Formats: sequence, structure tokens, C-alpha cells
Amino acid sequence: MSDLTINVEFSGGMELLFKNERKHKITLPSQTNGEPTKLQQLIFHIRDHLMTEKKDLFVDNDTVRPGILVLVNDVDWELCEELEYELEDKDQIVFISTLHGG
Amino acid sequence: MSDLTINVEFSGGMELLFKNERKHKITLPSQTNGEPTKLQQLIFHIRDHLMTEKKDLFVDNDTVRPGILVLVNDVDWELCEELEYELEDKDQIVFISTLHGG
Amino acid sequence: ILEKTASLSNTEIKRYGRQLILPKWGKPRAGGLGAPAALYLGAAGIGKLGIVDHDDVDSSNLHRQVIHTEVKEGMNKAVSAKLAIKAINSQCIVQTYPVSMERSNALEIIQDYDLVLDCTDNVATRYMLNDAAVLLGKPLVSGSALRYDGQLAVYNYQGGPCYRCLHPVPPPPETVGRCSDNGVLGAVPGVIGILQALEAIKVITGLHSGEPSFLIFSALSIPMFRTMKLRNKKSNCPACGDNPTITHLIDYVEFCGSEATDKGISQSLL
Amino acid sequence: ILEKTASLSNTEIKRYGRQLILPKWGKPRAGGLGAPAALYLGAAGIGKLGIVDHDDVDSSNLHRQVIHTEVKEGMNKAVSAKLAIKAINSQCIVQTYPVSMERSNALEIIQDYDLVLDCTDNVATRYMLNDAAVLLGKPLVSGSALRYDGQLAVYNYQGGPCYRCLHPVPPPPETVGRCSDNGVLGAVPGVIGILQALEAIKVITGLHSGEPSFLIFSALSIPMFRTMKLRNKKSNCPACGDNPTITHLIDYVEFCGSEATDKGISQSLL
Ligand SMILES: [Zn+2]
Ligand SMILES: [Zn+2]
Repeated sequence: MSDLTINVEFSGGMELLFKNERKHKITLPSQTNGEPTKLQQLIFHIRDHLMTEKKDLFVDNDTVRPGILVLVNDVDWELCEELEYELEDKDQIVFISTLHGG
Repeated sequence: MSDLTINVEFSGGMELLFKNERKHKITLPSQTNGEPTKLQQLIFHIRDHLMTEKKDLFVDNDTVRPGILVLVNDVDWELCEELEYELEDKDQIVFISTLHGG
Repeated sequence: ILEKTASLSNTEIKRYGRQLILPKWGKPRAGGLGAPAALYLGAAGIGKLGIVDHDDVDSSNLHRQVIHTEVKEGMNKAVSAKLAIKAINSQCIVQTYPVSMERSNALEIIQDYDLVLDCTDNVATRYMLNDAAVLLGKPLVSGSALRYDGQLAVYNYQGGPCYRCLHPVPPPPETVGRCSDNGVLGAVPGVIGILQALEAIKVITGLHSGEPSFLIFSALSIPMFRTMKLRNKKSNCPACGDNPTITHLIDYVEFCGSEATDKGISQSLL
Repeated sequence: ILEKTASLSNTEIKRYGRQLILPKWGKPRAGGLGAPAALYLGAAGIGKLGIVDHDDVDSSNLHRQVIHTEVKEGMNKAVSAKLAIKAINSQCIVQTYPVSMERSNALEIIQDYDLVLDCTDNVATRYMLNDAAVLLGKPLVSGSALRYDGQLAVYNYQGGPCYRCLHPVPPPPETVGRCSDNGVLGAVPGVIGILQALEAIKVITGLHSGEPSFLIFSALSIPMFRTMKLRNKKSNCPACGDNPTITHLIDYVEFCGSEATDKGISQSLL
């Protein structure tokens, strides 16, 4: 049971929550609780291990807060089962804060 | 010995040589003359099977003519052994005509 | 496409020899996004362009709102933009609306146009423009920019999603950055504004593929641009779904829990 | 980066409150690429901008060269661009060169600036600007556009390649499309020109990563933007390599086998 390496990127200002680092490599076990590791686990991992404060600017009710779009390999996560998406090795997951300025 | 499916794209005006179609899927054998199939074979295949005229606007001296850049999975082919690059299944190869207008 | 130029007069043909003539249409706000969008749409030979902006030109805007000039300080921005467009293309009809777009006037203003450009600067107006565009059946070309980042999408077009399909719930007010707080490099909204003009021209001329996508621009990232394949319209969307509940414009400030202008509000970063 | 604004006067601070102040520098040509590049650089608060253009404003240019206006028909384009920049930012020093850039004057003009923008429209001038930039050790921000396509790269910067590293041999003249033959949608050079301004600002302020890349824009493709990871400088490059043979400017028209202007040449497509 090998580990998964997930390439995570924050964009649209979200990187400011992560010391202004846009790109992160995150290692997760390929199984969690006897099931394939899902996107929700990645969100929890980021909340619990990459953040020390302002967690509510990223997570709300066990998912990303309103106003954040999630890309799974450049595809809207709504087309990939959202939280239930089963992560694969070398997936690229991007979290983008939607911008409103003009 | 399976076949390779190569995703070929033409850009920067080169698509005009190919009925204005930018994207092409090309199937090649994984081996040619007992060796792994290389990028040069793809260029020959395009010249011989996708073109009927103006071949000199694409090929010159068994390589692409000056002014054409080649991308192997979004990387300059000069970083990937150019003509000697061994094709892999699902590679994306882009041929771009350099633009000079302003 | 280019056949449309056949009906042009000789003066026009000289000018639009390489260009498109387009039906009446429009609606950028003459800000950081609206300035370049309006300039390139006007120059491209759009028949009619409507510009809504209640604001006046201020010298602190000029670095990103390149349609205005120093001598126009104090002039209404929509009027200033009209003068600039007319100077480049005197044949473009430019209608100015020197007012705030509100739920009371939005439908009436928009109904005269074929397409809406969202160049606004706050969430509440973005929801309002979306709902108005859906109610009137107009495509919405949405752009936004902040600091070094920009985003672009075409909503409510050929079965694609609307803004509410993507954002059923408005973001918490404390997460919303504003230009006046967070600053912006002029070229960033410039890039997005011109791309809005381009997407609008593509829609109007039928050159747009209609494939729903979302363009993400980060001036300091590599690559600078990323394209996201977007969901289709959602059948349960309250605006554009099968059983819409948004049948008229609502109170968007209340809906978003924040004020609809960026005046004098000190927002936290992000 | 923004600390640099600390030395500004009060009037300037109001204006550049969110902006950068930059050293003297420049050199766009006031065409389809040069117009937006110059406009956004001038508006951004560049200290000094040089503009080289021997051409006069013509009404057929206005749809893409949005820095000019109808009343300026017949005026030199560099002068017209200067008036437009000054109207937005009267404190920007704009030096105009209403001449053709030739091997006889290129080094002398360029040596006064920190960075070169290539907004030209022909291969011969592109090789000349590259060689001049390499000889003088200046970064070169290169943009080009044709029909629905555009390209952008920063050459001769932080160990990255120069134009000759990428193109040791000029293209056959019959493969070179020109704007006046092939047409162009105004927003396409607009996008590239603004991105040139942005790349130039990034280089000057140290925000540019220096990673060699080549941006490919196709207005009708999905995705519209593609970023190519580019080779490093080549040790055998005749301009920037270990043993350069280009030690002075050469006859570029002869080198390219074509004429250096797009006047009255009927080129085949592509
Ligand atoms: Zn919807
Ligand atoms: Zn070189």
C-alpha cells in the first residue's frame, strides 16, 4: 500500500493563507479507514497540517468554504464527484479563491 | 507490441496547412525498424499522410523547417533530444509557427 | 464571418477592412476592467455600446483605467469613456448611464443589449448582473481582478452554467478582497478586460465554442494562465435551473451580507 | 518592492499609492502591440519611455492601435503615443524617435534604456533588436501577433536563451505572414502588448522568475493559452554563446532574405 503524492496549488489570493507559497507537495496514504483516500481527506490534511490560523477562510462544514473553486487536474471538481473523488498518485489539485474586484 | 496514440496540435497558423484543423490524433507503431518510434517518424508520418501540398512549409532536410517550434508535452523539444525523442503513448506534440507580426 | 463587412460604406471599409461589424450591445463599467474592454470593443467597430458608471474620474484610478486622462478628473467615468471611444471610432454609438446599477433599473438598462460584460467590483452586483442576464436570456462575460490575479468566464451561454451554478452560496464577507484595499497592478485588469472584449466579440460573431471554461490568470505564477473545464448548468440552480426560484431581482446586499460598493470599507485580506 | 514608492512626492503618492516607480527605460513601437504596451507602461509610472516609430497614424490602424485617435491621422505614431501617455501620466518622460530603427542607429538609441520591448512586425528587425539587446546586455521582451494568434517571451535574461538560440536560421520568406496581409483582430495584439508591459514591469522590479518560457495565445483554441518551458541559452549561439560571432550589427535584410517592412509586400499565408 504505497503513498500518494498530491500536487496542491493555491491561487486567487488563497496562497496568502499558506505563507504566500502557491505550490505544495503533500503525501497521503493511498487508503484511509480501509477505503481509497478521497479529496475530503486532502482538505482535512491541509486544514490540520498546513494551517495554524484562519482555518475558516478555507474550510466550512467539512468542505471548502463558499467562494472557493476546486480543480482536479484542471477540471471543475463538480465533474469529478467533489469530496468523494478518489485521489490518484500525482494528481494536481488547485484551490482558487474567486475574485470579485474589477 | 501495441500502437501509440499521439495527440498532435498545430498552432500559430500551421493549422492552415491541415485544413484549419488544429488537433489531430495520430496512431503510430510503438517500434519502427526494430527501435522505439521517434519524433522524426511522426514528422515523416505527418508529411506523408496528412499533407498533399506545400510540404516544404512544414519539412526541410528531414526535420521541421526553420521558424517552427516543437513542444513535447509543453516542453521545448530541444530539452528532449529533438528528432531522437522516443514517443510515448498519449504524448502531446505541438508544432508552432513562430509569429513575426505586431 | 467577415462577409458582414460587405454592407459597409467606403470610409468604413477602409477602417474595418480587417474587422468585424457587430450589432448593438454592451455594458462594461468603466473601471480597471471596463476601460480596456470598452476601448477595444469601441475600436473593433461594435455598433452600440452601453456604459454604466456612477463614479467620477479620480487621478488615483488612471494607472489602471487607461481610458481616462488627467484633464477629465471629476468627469463621470461613463462620459469620459464615451469621449475616448468616440475619438477612436466616431461611428460607434455609445450610450452612457451615469447611475448606479440597482435592482430597480438593471433589467430596463440591460434589455436593450445583446450581451452583458460584468466589469464590476463587488459580489452583490455580480449576483445581480447574473440574475438579470439569466432573466433576460443574455450571455454574461464576467471578468475580475485583484492584486496579481485575474479570472474570466462566459456565463449563461449555450447550456453552460450561470454564476449561481458555480456559486450557489455567496462567500463570507470577510473573505472578499477589494481593489481599493488590496491594490492592483494596472496591467492585470488590463489583460482580463481585453480578454472580456475578445470573448464578447467571439460570442457575438459565433466564433465562441460555447464549451464552459474558466480562465485563471496569476501574473507571478508559472504558467501565468490556467484553463479550467467547467461544469454545465445545474438543474437545481435557483436562477437558470429547471425550476428557478429567482423570478425577479432581489435584495443583493442582504443576500451577500455586505455592502455593494467598495467605498470606505476596510476588508481583511484574501 | 512597494517600498520604492517611499521616495515619491505627495501628488505622486496619491497617484502611485498602489503602484511601482520604475527607472528610465523602454522602447515599444506604437503599433498593435506597442500601443497597449506603451499605454500601460506609461500609466504604471515608468520613469522614462522611448518610442521608435517612423510611421504616421492612419485610420485603418485605429481598431488595433488604440493609443491613437481619429484627429491624429497623419501625425507620427511615436508623437501621437507620447501625447496619449502624457495625458494619462504627465510625469512620465517620453522620448520619441520618429525614425526607422536601423543597424546604423539601433545601438545608440537602445543604450540609454534598461530594457527593450520588441513590438515590431518583421523578422529582420526582430533579429536586429535581439542582437542589439545581446550586445548591450539588455533583456528583450518580445511579443508578436497575427490573426487570432499571439506569442510572448523574455529573451537574454538571467541565463535564458536569446531569440537566436531559438531561431538560429531565419524562416523562409514565403512562410512569413504579415499583419497587413493577414489581418488581425485588435484584441489579439492588445492581449500580447499588455502582457509585454507586465513582463517588462516584472523584470524591472525583480518579480520575474527568470525561468525561460514561451507563451502561446490562440484566441479560438481551447485552452486559449499554453506555456512552453524553454531551452536555456545555447553555448554555440552566434549572438549570446561562448564564442559569439555577432560582434556588431549586420545586414538583417540580407540575412533574412526579405524586406524589413510590411509595406506593399504580398506574402503568402502562414
Ligand atoms: Zn445557474
Ligand atoms: Zn543566443
